[in-house]
Amino acid sequence: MNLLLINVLLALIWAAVTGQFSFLNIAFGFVLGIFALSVIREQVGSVGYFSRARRVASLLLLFLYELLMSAVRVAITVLSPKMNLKPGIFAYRLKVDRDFEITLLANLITLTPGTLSVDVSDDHQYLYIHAIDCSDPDATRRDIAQGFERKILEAFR
Amino acid sequence: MIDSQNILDTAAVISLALLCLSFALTIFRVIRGPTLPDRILALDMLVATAIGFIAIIGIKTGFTLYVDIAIALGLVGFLATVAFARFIMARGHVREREGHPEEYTLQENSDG
Amino acid sequence: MQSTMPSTTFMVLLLPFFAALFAPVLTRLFKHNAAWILALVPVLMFAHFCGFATQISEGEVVTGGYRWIPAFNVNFSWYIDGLSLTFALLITGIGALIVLYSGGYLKGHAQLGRFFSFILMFMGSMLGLVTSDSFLMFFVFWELTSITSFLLIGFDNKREASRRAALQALVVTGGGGLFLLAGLLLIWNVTGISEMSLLLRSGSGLSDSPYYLAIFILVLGGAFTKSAQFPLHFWLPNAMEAPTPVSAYLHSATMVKAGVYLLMRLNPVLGDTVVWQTVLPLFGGTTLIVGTLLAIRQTDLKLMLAYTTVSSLGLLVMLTGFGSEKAIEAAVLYLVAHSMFKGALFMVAGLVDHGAGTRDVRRLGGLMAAMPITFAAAIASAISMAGLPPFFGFLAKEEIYAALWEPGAWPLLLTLVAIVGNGLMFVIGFVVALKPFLGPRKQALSHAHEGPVLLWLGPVVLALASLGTALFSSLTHHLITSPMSSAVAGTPVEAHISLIPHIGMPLLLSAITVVFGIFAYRQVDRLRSTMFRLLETIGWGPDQGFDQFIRGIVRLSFRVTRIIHSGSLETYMKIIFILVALTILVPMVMFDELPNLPKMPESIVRYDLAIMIIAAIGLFSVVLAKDRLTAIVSLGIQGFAVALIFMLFGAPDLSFTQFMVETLSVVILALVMTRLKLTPTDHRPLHEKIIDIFISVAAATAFMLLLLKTVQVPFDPTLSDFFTRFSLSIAHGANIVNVILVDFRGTDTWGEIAVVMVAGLAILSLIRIRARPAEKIAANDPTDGEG
Amino acid sequence: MASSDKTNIDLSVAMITEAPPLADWLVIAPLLLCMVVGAVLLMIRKETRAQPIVAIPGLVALVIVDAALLLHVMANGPVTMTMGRWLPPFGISFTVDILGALLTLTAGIAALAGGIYGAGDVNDTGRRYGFYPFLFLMMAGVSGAFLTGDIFNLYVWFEVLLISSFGLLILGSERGQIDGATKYAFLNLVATTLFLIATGYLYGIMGTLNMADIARKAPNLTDKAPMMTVVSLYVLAFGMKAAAFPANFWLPASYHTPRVVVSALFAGLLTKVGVYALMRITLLLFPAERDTLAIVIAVVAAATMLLGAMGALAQTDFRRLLGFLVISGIGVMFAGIALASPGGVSGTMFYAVHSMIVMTALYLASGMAARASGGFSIAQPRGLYQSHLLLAAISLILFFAVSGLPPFSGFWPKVILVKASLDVGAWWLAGAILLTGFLTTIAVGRVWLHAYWRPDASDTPAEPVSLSPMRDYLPLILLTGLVVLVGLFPQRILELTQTGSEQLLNPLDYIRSVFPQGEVK
Amino acid sequence: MDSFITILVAAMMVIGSAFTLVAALGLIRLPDVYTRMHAASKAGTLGSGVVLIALGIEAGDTGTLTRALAGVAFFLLTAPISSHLLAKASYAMGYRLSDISVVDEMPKAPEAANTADQ
Amino acid sequence: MEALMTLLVGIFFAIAIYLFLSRHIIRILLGVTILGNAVNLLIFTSGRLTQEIPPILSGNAAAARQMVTANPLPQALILTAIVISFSFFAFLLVLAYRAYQELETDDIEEMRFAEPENQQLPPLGY
Amino acid sequence: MRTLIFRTVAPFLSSLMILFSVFVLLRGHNEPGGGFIGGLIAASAFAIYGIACGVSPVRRALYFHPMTLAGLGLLMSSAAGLLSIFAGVPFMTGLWVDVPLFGDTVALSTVLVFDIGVYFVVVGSITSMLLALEERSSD
Ligand code: NA
Ligand code: NA
Repeated sequence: MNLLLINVLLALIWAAVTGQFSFLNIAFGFVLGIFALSVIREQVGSVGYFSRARRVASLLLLFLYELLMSAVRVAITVLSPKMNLKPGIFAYRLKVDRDFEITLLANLITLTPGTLSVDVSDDHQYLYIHAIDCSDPDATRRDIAQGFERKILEAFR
Repeated sequence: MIDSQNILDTAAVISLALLCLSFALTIFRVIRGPTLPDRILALDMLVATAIGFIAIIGIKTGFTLYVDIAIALGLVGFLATVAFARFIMARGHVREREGHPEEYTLQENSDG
Repeated sequence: MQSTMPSTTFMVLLLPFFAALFAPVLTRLFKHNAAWILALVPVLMFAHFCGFATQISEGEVVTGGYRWIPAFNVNFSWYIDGLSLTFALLITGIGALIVLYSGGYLKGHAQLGRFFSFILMFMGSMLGLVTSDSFLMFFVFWELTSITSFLLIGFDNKREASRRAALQALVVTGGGGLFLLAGLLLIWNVTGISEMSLLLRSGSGLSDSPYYLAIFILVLGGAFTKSAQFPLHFWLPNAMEAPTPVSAYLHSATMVKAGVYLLMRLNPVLGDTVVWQTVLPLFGGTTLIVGTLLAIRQTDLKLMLAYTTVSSLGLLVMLTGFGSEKAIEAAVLYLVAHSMFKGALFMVAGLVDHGAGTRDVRRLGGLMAAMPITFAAAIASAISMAGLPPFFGFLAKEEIYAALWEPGAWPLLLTLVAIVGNGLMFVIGFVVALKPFLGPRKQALSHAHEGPVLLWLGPVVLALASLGTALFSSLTHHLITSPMSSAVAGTPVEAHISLIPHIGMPLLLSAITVVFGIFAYRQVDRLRSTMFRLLETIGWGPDQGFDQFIRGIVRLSFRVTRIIHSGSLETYMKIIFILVALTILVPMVMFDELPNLPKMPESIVRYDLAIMIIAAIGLFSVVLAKDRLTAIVSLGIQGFAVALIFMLFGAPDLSFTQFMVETLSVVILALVMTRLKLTPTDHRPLHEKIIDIFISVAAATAFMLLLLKTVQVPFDPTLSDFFTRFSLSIAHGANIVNVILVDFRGTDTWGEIAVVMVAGLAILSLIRIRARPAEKIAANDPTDGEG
Repeated sequence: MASSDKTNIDLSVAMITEAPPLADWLVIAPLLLCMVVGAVLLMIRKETRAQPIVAIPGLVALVIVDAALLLHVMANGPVTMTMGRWLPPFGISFTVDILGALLTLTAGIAALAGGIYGAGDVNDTGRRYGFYPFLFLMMAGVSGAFLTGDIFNLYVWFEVLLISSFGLLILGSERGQIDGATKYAFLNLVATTLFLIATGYLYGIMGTLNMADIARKAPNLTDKAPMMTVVSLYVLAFGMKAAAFPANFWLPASYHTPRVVVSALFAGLLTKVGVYALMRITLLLFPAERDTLAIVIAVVAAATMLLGAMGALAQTDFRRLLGFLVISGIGVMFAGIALASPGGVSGTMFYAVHSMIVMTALYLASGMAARASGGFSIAQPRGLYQSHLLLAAISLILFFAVSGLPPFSGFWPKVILVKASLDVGAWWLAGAILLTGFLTTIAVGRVWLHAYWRPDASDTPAEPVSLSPMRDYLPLILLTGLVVLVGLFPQRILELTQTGSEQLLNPLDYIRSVFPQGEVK
Repeated sequence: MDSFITILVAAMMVIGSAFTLVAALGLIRLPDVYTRMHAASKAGTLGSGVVLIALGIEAGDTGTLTRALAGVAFFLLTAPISSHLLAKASYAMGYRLSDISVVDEMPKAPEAANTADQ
Repeated sequence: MEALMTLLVGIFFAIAIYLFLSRHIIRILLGVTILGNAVNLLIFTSGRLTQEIPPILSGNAAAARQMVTANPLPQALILTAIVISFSFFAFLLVLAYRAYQELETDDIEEMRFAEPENQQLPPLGY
Repeated sequence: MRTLIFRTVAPFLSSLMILFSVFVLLRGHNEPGGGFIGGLIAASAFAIYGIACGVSPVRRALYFHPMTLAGLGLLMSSAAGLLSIFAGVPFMTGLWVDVPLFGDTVALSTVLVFDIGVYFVVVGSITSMLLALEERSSD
């Protein structure tokens, strides 16, 4: 079932990429999708949360907002004549525990300028985050927990 | 009516100038280092800049087919960075000294 | 190409080679008695050639042949005149005796069959040599005699001396052969003739040709090596390492006379010049004297005989070079006589060795009773050798003196040489024939015994032949001597000499020779020790010279090769790029192909210039990078810059591919680097770097100038116009580059993917195949072992 | 996907309208066969037992196809097929004349011998990691190089054979192999790169890549075109590929390192492709430039043959010695190119055929000798004459053949070349050829003395190894038989090479075969 | 409409390029590889992403635009991965944080402990 | 432009050749890549340069069909050459890696197994 | 490099890249791309998959040894060239067929088959090489 979804998704992506939404092309994209997925069949175990499109969209919006804001922040930092940096790495205790969710969270954190996921602890309990401004790690932790992590839990649980 | 080509050309010239400057700075980082990760990062950045460059050229010349090259470049840029990260990992622990080329300890590491 | 019976002659010429193929089988079946069967081959051939005797004695020649290599104007053709016939009869006649003798001599030898093969092949080669008409066929057989004699001399391959002698013979005669080949080809070039018969008939003015001297030297190079003229004589005595039948056959009766045959054959066209008549007697006479002196020194029967062979060859060359009709007649007579007595004496030496177990003359004596037949044959041959009646040698000697006794200092000198030489040969003949047999029997020789019939048949027959030919000299002259002399002289010559001596100068000279000989015979031991001491004092001879030559040429080659092929890739690369620079710059300058100075572009403030600068920065940082990792990353910079350049100049496909390839290159570099424990970079001394910089800048400048010149030539866009025109309309593709790749020039791509595929496989096998156990490799591998 | 823009267009302005006779497919058949069989062998590479079962019939088929092609060319003159139906010079033409066909056939025979020998010599690992695919792809490269009529396509086939040779060279991964392969690879890479560079210049100057097109346009080039320089560059590139002095370092550094069968194939095939290309470029395409360079080529020829023979004299290792003999032979072939007379060129072609066969056979023989007695060093006496008579006999024939002694295959081309040299008064070149023969005789004579005649004096003589009559001796006998046969009956080959040299020296037939209507615009 | 698109495209071009330049500046000015990563792999990606979308808009056909968007999505997908890998690898192999760093809660490999700054 | 490009090609060649002359295989390998680029640029320049008009006859480029497009043939040739040189580069790289493993050096002066430094003089006897 | 984050994302990235590679392959005749570039992208995809998840999953996913794919590719390309013998035209002549399918037409051609062959060769060879390098001294 999940595979089918992904497959359809791939077919649509194909159509989008080729810019030709004819039936034939989508069908062809579907076949290609089978091919592409068959390559990774082992890794595709349980991925199927497509129904929560709305919450995903909300997550996306948050992400885009954060992305833009932080980009500007970093730009200002870089452009300011005297950079007042307090960088550092702090550990973040994860609430999410599925691989997919951890990955998504880590990536979102990374994509947001100012923070960068360095590693996940071996027991998947902690995410180590490098922040360009580490003057108040707890505040950052709170932001993440209230922001991305909560949204992820909403979207995929 | 605005002369759209004129605007685009001006924007392109400005953009290309900015990008060339970016190129220069990035290359400085590649050459200067000082550490290998710095260089790799700079190379990654170089790829990103090149993508922008290609896109600008695409707009400037009207050949939108360049978009595919840009995509492919993003793809392989990723690949290069992954490979280099793997290389750093595989090469083993490093003891770094300011202003000196890197020295490698003999001990081996496994990645995880 | 008309002839009486070409096909029979052809088959006769090939017969020994076929026989050689079957000899081992026959020998396995019949042991040494196969000799009786195999001897039929030369007997048959002898009979065949006898059939020509009357015809040729009437002044005719027998020719025939087949077209062999018409494209190169080479025929398999034979030309039989008096000269060839005599040789053919000697080769086949003595050959038959030798085959029988071999059967006896090598009885029980494990490789007797092989020996028969070799000797039959040798016989065939020699026969081919003397009957060949076309130059190249002659040369083929000439070289074949060298090859077969190489095998025969080295027959006893386990002994170093044999091997050395074989190589020596091959090197000397083979080397001479190359001179001969050049000479023959030069004659061909000068006259346009490539056949003996035509050459002899043409009366061509070869001796007036500006190339005469070159031809003369080249031909002599062949003849003198083959016929062991001083100072190239040394290989012949060494060839005595071969089994005695070989010595008897090759080194007396036949092969060594190939050189003489050559001189005699070409005498009509090359002779009769001052050079010819000076050089030949000079070398011949020297060889005669040196040969006899060296022979005196020997104690081994075979070696003594071998050195006298050298001197006999010298005598023959001297006579041939002397050039007068009588001299030629004398040479012919002596050649025939020598073949008989020397063949016999060698076989006698073998018999003595066989019967008594040694050939050392100092340890031999008193064998007469034990080996009466051998003794008889020996004494008869020795008498012939000494030039005494009633054997054929006498006739020869008389004729020699008759020929040489002419007014003038030069003939007088040669006469003296002949007397000394003959006298000493007289001595050796009798030493060989008398010393082992007379006197008290040495204790060690108590078991000596006469050999079997296979062994003594040969010498006996030859001795009888020596007697018979002398007794029936007019018949001999009619059938053999006169036709041969005519052939050599190029004009009809009649020989008359017989056993009945004419009182005159020749007889007197003979008498002087005999007296000198007897005197010398009595002093032979003193002579020997004198010679011995003399040679000790000199301490060097061409024989050692040969060793020095081989060692020298090997050492020289070794040094030269080590300099050129130093094994250093760095040096190789340096040389290659210096060559590159020279290859481009020298013709450019020499043929005025330098480019014009380029015009400065109007506006150079462009972003493409920026990209070029980036490329250049990337390049320099590759070189200057302090460690190789930086270099690799810098490599990425120049690669991306190139891709951008391609894009800026309208090559998106190239750009696309370059990006991919450049990245993958860097990826693979990184993947491989993980497996290498790197040592820091290039720490060569400055001067080496400066040299490298110089070379690279020179080569790069060369490429650059040529490129500049190339773009200054007007361009012919036909191909690209065509592709642009038909890409969409016929090949259905809008991307012209891709259409070229898969359609217009798809065959290139076909080959290209073959490269990719093979590279993949080659890399796989490189990584997978391990010559050594894995743990050694693991030490270099710092990363995980999973996968 | 495909464009649907298909307006009606007169095809005849762009394409060949008449169908090629089926026989013309012979032009591409050797190449096609090699590529297909090579690909199949690669796909079944893990079926190590099936490899020779597929490969050897494939090689036999290759020889048959090559022979058919040669007969076709002999009957019809140069044959052309332009790929993709595009008019030449736009499509890639394969143009086969006698030179190409004859060398292809000879190469096929050498490959067949190697293929059979490999069945016994190459172990499972070697088969698994591609001995036969490499062999077939190398043959594809060789055949493609001999058959193509397009200079860039020639470059591609050069690369195919080069990379395949890399694969063969490292099949075993021993120290010496890796070291040899390194030098071989880098130096050859430089050589092919020079070829590519020269071709780039050539395209920039002439705007065409088709050889026939080049041949017909070359005489009309303006004086401004830097053709002398470009042709010199070609001579350097091909001289290097052919292992001519002073650019031949790669050969002695590598030929003795791989498996014997690989050395044998290399000796037979690789350098000859360089010689072929040089002949093609200098004789057919740029005769005027060649005339100017003749003296340089002649000096290179003399130096190569003499130094090669000297190199052979200096060796202790039988196989290294053979490598130098390969070089020496190259020098002899260069002599004919320098002379560029009908005799000289036919002599070179003949010598190339001889050298391909005899050098392959010699390497195989050296391998068998080493297997029979445990090593390649001639400093260790090994008494092969006693223990392996047949092998010794064959070796001796090959020794004489390589020295240019009659009545074996090496004799005739040498005589022809000496005569051709004398014809133009180049006595020194003739002398060099003869002296080379002399030195070679000494070199191989010494091998014979030390490795064959000299008895094994060691206390524990090597266990006599029995050599298989089929897998080991068959290829050797096949090649040696040819050596003898060609030596005894050189007429057919000589006729061929003479016609071939006429075709090279008068390119009209070649050009006509590509452009039957004459000038095409 | 056309002119709006033109201006939009022009603006995006300049903004994107400017972002890239900022990233490059960051690459130069920031003190260690970890902080530089913040600038390079995000501001850089964002910059080129904006320009790429500009190209998609300028092209005026959906195919190109979707491709441009897909491309940007792809960058956004890969950029965090490469940063993560690079950072992790650097840290694990002992490339230390710059001296001005205020906190490091990352567990250290034994060899790294003595060199990495607290 | 061609003159400038020629100069760039010259720099490429100079650097490539300089690297080829090094003692370390890795440096030579870098030279191989650069040489490949040098040759490609050479062929590209040799086929003459045109600015920015790709030889593609569809899409937006169709408008430019009347203009002189860049010469497509050298591009195709270079593509083939790139692919080939990439294959060779990959092979050589792995070869260097194996050489390093087997011979325990990447210094070509120390790689003397095929042609050892102390070569033996061949036997001088018979 | 088998980190959680990378391992989770890599399969999707890889399949996306493979998709893209086919896209590039198929449009190559009309726009930049083609078998070679497509093949390189696909090989990069397998490389990423291999680096992230280990080599054996990739090998299992491919089922055939990559070199076998390469051989198949060469075979396909050769066959595409050889097909023209049946049309009586020289080797490697492009043959085009319009196949009607669901009301649309698809232009199939030997040229396309040839390019797909190129794709397979490149995918096979480069993947084989990358995988062999990635996995250790095993085998
Ligand atoms: Na490259
Ligand atoms: Na391609």
